[in-house]
Amino acid sequence: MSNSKKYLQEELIRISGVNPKKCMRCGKCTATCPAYDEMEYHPHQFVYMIESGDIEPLLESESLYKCLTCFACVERCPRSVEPAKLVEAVRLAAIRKQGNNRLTANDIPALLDEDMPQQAIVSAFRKYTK
Amino acid sequence: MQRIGVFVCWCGTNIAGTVDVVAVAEALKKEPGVVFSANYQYMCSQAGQDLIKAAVKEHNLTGIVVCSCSPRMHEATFRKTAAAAGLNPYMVEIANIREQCSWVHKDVPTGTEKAIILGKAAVAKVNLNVPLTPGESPVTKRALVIGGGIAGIQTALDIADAGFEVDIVEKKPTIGGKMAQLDKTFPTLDCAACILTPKMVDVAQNEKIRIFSYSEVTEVKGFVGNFDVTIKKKARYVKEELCTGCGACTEKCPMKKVPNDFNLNMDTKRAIYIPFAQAVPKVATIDADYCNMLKNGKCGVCSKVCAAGAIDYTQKDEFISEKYGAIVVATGFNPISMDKFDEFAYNQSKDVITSLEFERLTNAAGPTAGKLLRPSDGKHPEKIVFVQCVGSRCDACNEKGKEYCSKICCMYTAKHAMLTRDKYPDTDVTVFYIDVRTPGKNFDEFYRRAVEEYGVHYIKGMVGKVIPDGEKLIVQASDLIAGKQLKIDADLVVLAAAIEPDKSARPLATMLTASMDTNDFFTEAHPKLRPVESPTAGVFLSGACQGPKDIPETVAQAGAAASKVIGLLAKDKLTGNPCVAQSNEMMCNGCSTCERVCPYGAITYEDKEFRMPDRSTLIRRVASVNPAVCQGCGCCTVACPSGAMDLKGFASEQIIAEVDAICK
Amino acid sequence: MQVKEYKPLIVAFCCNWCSYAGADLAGNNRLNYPADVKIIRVPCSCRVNPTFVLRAFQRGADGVILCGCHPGDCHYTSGNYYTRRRMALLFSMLDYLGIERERTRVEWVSAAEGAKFAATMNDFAEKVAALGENKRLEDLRCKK
Amino acid sequence: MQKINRNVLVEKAVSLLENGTVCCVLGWKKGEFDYDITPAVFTTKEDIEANFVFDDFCGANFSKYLVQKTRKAEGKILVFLKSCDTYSFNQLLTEHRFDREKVYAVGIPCEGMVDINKIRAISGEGISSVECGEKITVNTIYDEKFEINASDVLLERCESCKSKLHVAYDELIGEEGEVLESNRFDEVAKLEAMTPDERFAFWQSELSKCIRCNACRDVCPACTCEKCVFDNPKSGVENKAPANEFEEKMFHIIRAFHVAGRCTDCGECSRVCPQHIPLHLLNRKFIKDINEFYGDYQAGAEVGSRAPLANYTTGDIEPSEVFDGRGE
Repeated sequence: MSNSKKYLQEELIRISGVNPKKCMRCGKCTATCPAYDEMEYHPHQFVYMIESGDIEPLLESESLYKCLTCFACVERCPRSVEPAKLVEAVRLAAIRKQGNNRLTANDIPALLDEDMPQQAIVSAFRKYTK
Repeated sequence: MQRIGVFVCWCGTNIAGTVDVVAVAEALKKEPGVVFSANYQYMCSQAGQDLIKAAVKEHNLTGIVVCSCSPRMHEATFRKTAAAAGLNPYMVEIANIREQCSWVHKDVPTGTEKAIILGKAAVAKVNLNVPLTPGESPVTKRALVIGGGIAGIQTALDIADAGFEVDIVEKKPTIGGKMAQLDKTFPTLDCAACILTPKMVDVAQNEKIRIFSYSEVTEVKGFVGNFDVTIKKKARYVKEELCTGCGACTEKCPMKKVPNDFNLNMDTKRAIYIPFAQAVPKVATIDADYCNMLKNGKCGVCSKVCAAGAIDYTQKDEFISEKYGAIVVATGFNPISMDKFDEFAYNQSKDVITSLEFERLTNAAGPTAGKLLRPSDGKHPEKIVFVQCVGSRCDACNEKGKEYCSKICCMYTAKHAMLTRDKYPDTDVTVFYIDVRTPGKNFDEFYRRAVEEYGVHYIKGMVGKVIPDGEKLIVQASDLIAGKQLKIDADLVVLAAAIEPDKSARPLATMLTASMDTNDFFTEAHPKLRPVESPTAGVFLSGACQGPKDIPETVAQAGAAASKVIGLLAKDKLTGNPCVAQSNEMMCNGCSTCERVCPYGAITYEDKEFRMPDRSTLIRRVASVNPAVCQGCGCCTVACPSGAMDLKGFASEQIIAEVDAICK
Repeated sequence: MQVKEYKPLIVAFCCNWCSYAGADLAGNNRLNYPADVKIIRVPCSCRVNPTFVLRAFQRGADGVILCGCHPGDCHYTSGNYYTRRRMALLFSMLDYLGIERERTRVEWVSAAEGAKFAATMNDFAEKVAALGENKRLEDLRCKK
Repeated sequence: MQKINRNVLVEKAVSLLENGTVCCVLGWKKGEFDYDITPAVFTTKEDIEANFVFDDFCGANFSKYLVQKTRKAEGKILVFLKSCDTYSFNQLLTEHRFDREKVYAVGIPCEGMVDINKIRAISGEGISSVECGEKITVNTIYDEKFEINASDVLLERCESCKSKLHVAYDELIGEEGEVLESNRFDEVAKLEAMTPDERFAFWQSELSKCIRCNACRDVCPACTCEKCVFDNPKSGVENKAPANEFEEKMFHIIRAFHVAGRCTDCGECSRVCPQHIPLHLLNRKFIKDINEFYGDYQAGAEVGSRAPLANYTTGDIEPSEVFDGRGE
C-alpha cells in the first residue's frame, strides 16, 4: 500500500473510531441495508475496501450520498464494526476536499418541493457540506 | 545440625568440560553442615547412586546435595536413591550445574565459580530442609455425575463398568438430556433415540448406578476423595418406587393446557406427565404450577386412577447427603434466547423457529408426529430458509450473542437441510452461511452431499432481517458472492441459535470451587494436557459444560473423564504432594486474604480455642489448609500479612537462605 | 572509563513449570548468557515474596528478575496474575524511592522459550551492568 | 457542620453505659500535657465525667484498639469514630479482626484535628498550656501567649481530608458529611516528577531520621498481626533496632507493602512519628498506583470488599508498562 493510501486509511479509521479488522465478512450489514438498490458499493464493501486500502473508488462513488445513515448496519453487526460510521468517515474525507461540497446554498431552491420535508434538506445540507 | 553429603556429577564432559568438578566438591566441603563430598562421572548411573547410598550409611548423612543436571531431569531419581538409603526423599536438593551452568557458560573459571555458588545455595537450603511426608487421605469409592445427558450417561456407564458405584443427579424428571430431543444425528443419520435409549436403559438396569432424577445438588463440601454432597430431591408428588409408568394418570388428568417443555412448548402436556415414552426413570411427575389438586385441593383424579397408589400430594422436597470420591460435571448446554434478535422476528412469528425446535418438528415423537408442518397454520412449508451463526461469533461488546463459534450448527443445519430435501423433495431449501466449518470425520463429505446430491442452496451471506408478511416471511439477505441483495418469500425460517452453558453451571462451579471462563464454560486443568479435569482436584468435566461439542466428542470426553475417575477411585489412599502450604495458627490473623487468592479453595477458616499465658481461653478465627487439595503454588504465603502461611519444601527461610548464599 | 571489568550480581526467580524449564531449554540449546545470573527455583512466580527481592538487594544483588509463565498459562491457573500486581506495585515503589527501575524486571518465559530466556538475561545483565554497582539498596552491615 | 461539644459525647457515653448497652467506653483523656490527648478506657460514669476529653487534639483512631478490647470485654464497647476512623473500622471488619456484635459505634463529626508541631512552629518550644476554644490559646513558659486558629494548624491528614462521610456506625451524632475531593496525592505526584536521584536524596534524608521506635507500626490500624514480621526471627526481615540507613528503607518499604491495598490512609503513622517523617507519602504512593493501575479503590469503604492485591484481572498492567507514559 502506498504511503498516501495508508495515510488516508488511518485517517478514516481515526475519524470513524471503527476497527474494520473486526469484520468477519458475514454481510449482515449489506443484507439489512434499506438503500441497497441505490448504492454502487454496499456497507460490507466499505468495510472491506477500507481495510484493504482501496479507498479511491469509494471517494468517487455516489454511494456516499445514498447511505441513509439509518444505522441498521450498526445495530445488527454481530462484530460491532459499525459500517455506517465508516461511510460517514469517507463522506467527510470527500467533502472536506476543496470545492467538494455536495450541496451549496444555491442548490437548495431547486430542491424545494411540496413533498420533501424541509428538515431533510436541512440535514442533507449539514451532512453534505463542509 | 544437618550432616550433608555433596555429590558432584561430571555428566561425562557435559559438566566436567566447563566446570572443575573437583574444585566444586572441595569448595562445598567447607560449607556449614557439609560432612562429605565426592565427585563421580555419572551420578545418575547405578554406580553413582550406590556411591550416594554408601555415603549416607557411612557418614550418617541427613541431607544430600547433588550438583548435576536439572532437577526436572533427575530430582525424582535422587529422591528414590535417598529413600532407598533410608533417608527422607525430601532431604535432597539439586544444584543445576548443567543446563543452567556448564551448558551456557564458556570457560572453566566462570563455570566453576558459578557452580560453586549454585552448590552453596543448595547446601544452604538443605540445611533448613525438614523431612516431609506426603499426606494421605482415604478415597470414598463412589462417583457423582451431575447431569444426565449423553455426557453424564456415558461417564456413569464407564465408571460403573469398572466396578464403582455412581450416582447421577439430573434436574429434569428423566435422564437423556438434549440428545433425547434430537431426531437424527450427523453425519451418519442414525436416529438419536435408537442409539440413546438403549444406553438409558443400561443406566436404569445397572446395579452400580443410582439415578436421582428431578434433583439438584445444593451443597458440596470436602475435597478430592472425600466430597460431602447434599442433593435435593424435588417433590414430584409421585412415589417413585410405586409408580409403574403405566400412564393412566397422564391420560385422565383434566388439566390439559400445560406447556410441554420437552417439545419446547410447541404443544401441551397434562399437569401430571411423563416427558416421553422412553423416559428413565419412567415415573410420572406432577407440575405443581398447574395441578389443581396442589393449587386449590380440587381434583385428585390421578390419585383415583392410579392402581399402584403412587400419588402423594403431600410429598416434600427431600435432602439427601452422600459421600463421593470424585465428581463429574456434565451440565451440558442450552440454545441461547432469541428474544434480543428482533431482526429475525422470532417473537413475532411462530414460523421463525430455532434448530432445536426444528428437531422436535421432524421427530416422530414430536408435536407433529414427525411431519414437517408450519407451527402457525399446520401447512407444509414449501420454502425454508436456514440462518447460521445466530448469536455465535459475536464481538465481545455485543450483548446479544456469544464470542465463540458454537461448533455444532454447521453440521446440524446441513443435516436439517438434507433431511428436508430427502423427505420433501418439493421443498426449496436455502442456507445462509458465513463460513461452513466441517472439521470432523466424514463431516465435509456430508455437507457436500447436502449441496450436490440433495440440492440445498448454500448462499454466503447473512440474513439482515425477516419480515412477517401475511402467511409469508420475507427474508432479506445478502448474497455476497453474487453481489446481490435477496428478498426471499419463505414459509419457515430456522435459526441456528448459539449454544451456551446451562444456567445451573455457575452456582455449581461456586459450590465446587471449580473455575469458569467468562462464558461460564468450565475451565480445564490444562487446555492441552488435562482437558477433562477441572483445576480443582477430584472434579472432572464431561461434555458441553467445558465447551461446545458434538455427540461423538462428548462421548469421547465422557469416557476420558470416566477413566480419570476410575484412576482416582482405584486408589485406596491418595498421597499428596507434601510441598503444600501450612498455616501457623499462633500467628494467623484470620483475615481471609489467603482464602481469597487460593485457586483451589484449599483454605478454610475455623474458630479455634487458644490457651493464653494467663490461663484464660481465647477463641480466634484461624486458617487451615487442606493438604489434599493444596497444590503448593505458594500464592497464599505472600498474600498472608503476618507470615503465618508458609510453603513446605519452599519455605521463606529456605528461599532467603538461597538468596543469601547467592549474594554472599 | 571503567578500569576493572565490573560484574553485576543478578538473582533470577524462576517458576518451576515454565521459566525454569525455559532456562533448561536455553541450556539444552547452548544459548549463552552471563554467569552473573543465578537462578532460584520457586514453584510459581507467586511464591516470590517482595521481601525476597528486597533481601537480595540488601545482600548486594545488583538486579532482580522474576520469570513466570505467561499470563493465562499459569500452572496454578492464576498465580502469575497476583505476581503481576504485586511486582508492579513493588517496582513502582522502589522507583519512587529513587532506586533505578532497570534493576527490577518481570518477564514471562514459557517452557518453549529458551531463546527468549537467554536473550532476556543478556539484555537484563547488560542494563544492570551499565548502571554499575547497586549502592542504593545495599546493606553495608551485611557486607563482609 | 458545627463543631461537636465534649458534653454531648459525655452525655451519650454515660447514658449508654448506664442503660447497659455498653460495658465500657473507648475515649480520650488528657495525657502529660494538654496536647498529648491519649486513648483511654472508661468504665464508670464518674471517670467519664471527670476525665473524658474531646478537643482539637483527639486525633487518635480507636479502631485498632477494638481488636484486643473486644476479645476481653464481657459486653459491648462504645467507640467514638471520626469519619476517617470508620474506614479503618470497616477494613478491620473485612479482615475479621473483631466481632461487630461487641461494638457500639457512634459516629462523630470532625472538622479536623490540629498538629502540635505546627503550633510549635508558631509559638516556639516551651508550651506550658493549651486551651481549645473558638481559638486555640497557647501559653509558654516564657509567659508568651498565642491565639491560633485551629484551621491554620490542622494535621496534614485533615488538611487533605478525603471524606467526611461515616461509612460505619450504629448511631451518628450531628450531620452526615460526604466524600470530598481531596488533593492528597499532590505531594506524591510532586515526588514522582523528580529525578530518581532527587527522590533518592529526599527519602534518604527523611528515612535516615528514623529511630525505629515502631510507633508507626504500633499505631497503624492495618498492623494488627498476631505476630509482626519484624518481630519474627523466621520471617527473614526480623529487625528491631536501627543499624544503618538501608535498614530503615527496608523496614518502611516492607511496612508499606504489608498494608498496601489495606491502608485506608488514616494518617496515624505520620501523626505519631516522633521524627516527623512523612510516612503517609509511602502509603499514598501505593494507593495512587492502585487507583491508577486497577481502578479507584478505597480500603474500608465497604465491608467485605476484595483488596486489590487479593484480586486480579487478566488485562492488568504489566510491571514493565508501569513507567510508560510517566515521562522521563
